[in-house]
Amino acid sequence: MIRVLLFAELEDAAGARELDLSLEEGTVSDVRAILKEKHPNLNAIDQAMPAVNEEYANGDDKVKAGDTIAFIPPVSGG
Amino acid sequence: MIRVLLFAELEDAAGARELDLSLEEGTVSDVRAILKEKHPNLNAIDQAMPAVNEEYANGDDKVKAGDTIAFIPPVSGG
Amino acid sequence: MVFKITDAPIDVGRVIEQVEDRNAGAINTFIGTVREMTKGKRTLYLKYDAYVPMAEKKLAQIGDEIIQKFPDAKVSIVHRIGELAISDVAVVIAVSTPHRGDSFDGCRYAIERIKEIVPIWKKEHWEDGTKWIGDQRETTAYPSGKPRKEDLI
Amino acid sequence: MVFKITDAPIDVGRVIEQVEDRNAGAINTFIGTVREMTKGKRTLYLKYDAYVPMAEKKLAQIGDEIIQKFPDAKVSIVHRIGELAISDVAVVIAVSTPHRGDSFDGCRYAIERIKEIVPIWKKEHWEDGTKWIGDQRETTAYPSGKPRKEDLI
Repeated sequence: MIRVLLFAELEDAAGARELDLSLEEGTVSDVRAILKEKHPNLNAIDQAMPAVNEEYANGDDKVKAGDTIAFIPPVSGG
Repeated sequence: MIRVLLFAELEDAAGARELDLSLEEGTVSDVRAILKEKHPNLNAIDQAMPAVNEEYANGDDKVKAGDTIAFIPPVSGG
Repeated sequence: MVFKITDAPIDVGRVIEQVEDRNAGAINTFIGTVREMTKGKRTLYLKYDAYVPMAEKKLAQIGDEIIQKFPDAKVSIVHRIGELAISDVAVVIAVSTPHRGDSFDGCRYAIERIKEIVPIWKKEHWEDGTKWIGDQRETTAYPSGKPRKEDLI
Repeated sequence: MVFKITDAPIDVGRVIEQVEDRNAGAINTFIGTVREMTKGKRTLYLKYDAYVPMAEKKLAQIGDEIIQKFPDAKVSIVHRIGELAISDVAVVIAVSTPHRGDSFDGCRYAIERIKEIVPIWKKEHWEDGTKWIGDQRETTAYPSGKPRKEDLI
């Protein structure tokens, strides 16, 4: 199981801040593709930065069961 | 009578913050020359900016009885 | 030095105290507040949300980056989340350094970096609707979904 | 907006309040404090003196200059005089503007101008003596006894 976190407009689009994906192993890009398939209105996820276990990651970085992957839309703090 | 104000090292050198000059009319440069003659240890007055009635002035600006002329050594606020 | 996300009002004086130092001659503080008018549109209130644990990590990382540039600096950053009214304080940054130029540069660096790498989002509430605001720096944001390399320090 | 010389401790929060504005999104604050070590020399305490009425006029002039550059800015500056211990606050500048860049630039401008045109002097007290410090900007100060033209605005 991989924990997925969605924020801001992604949370609104998915109707949830947290999702569980039953995936044992894969890449960040795999997770992104699965999410887009399951939630066709999550297109904005392409503009989001992925973070694995609270650190920014790249599409080909690995994720495995127990990891948390967050999709971070363009930020606007300050 | 013209009121003269001296600050910082000029005050220390003259031993006074305030002096009265019995002058009816003259220029800023006149006042400076008189002060240097009366107080030979006021040489640092050459590095001071003159101010007449609380506004910076030039050497050839006029002063007259009733005016206040201040000599402002290099400042160091902040 | 403190790096914190909070849902309570920020005590500016406390943030400043956290960077006091006998060898600091300068403390620069940036306070970000909720502005009423932006490009002719009236904001009623804002809502800030954050990915809290990662946001606090990234604030601390910004502090480390400033100390790399200015080894004698001390830095504290507190960002508020939740609902904020006009004039409420959203963020306070304090940077102390021995000399004044570095305190300005360090503080300016911090606010720019917050807008690049800290997972905090602002939702504007206007009279006629709401919107999550992205990318205040108006750079093209992660067009490929990948962060720029320099943001991955 | 307040421009004041005082012999009492400065309340930083009060200075910041004086520049609050519904259309400010940014407040930059500069706090100048007494630093213990300067170029390897230990300061015991400082004494600040001022030509008070002219200094307050010049602080207000600096405020006017900032508003000329940034018409929506609000500015307050308070400078303390008398005897100050290590870490005591000597000066607080607060500048609010709609956008953050202007608040940094306005505040930076203020501290640089204070060091050019405001009649305030600092006397350092070290273990081995005292000295009136002139000309912190390390420009050649009025070599002819005349101010530079741009300082006479």
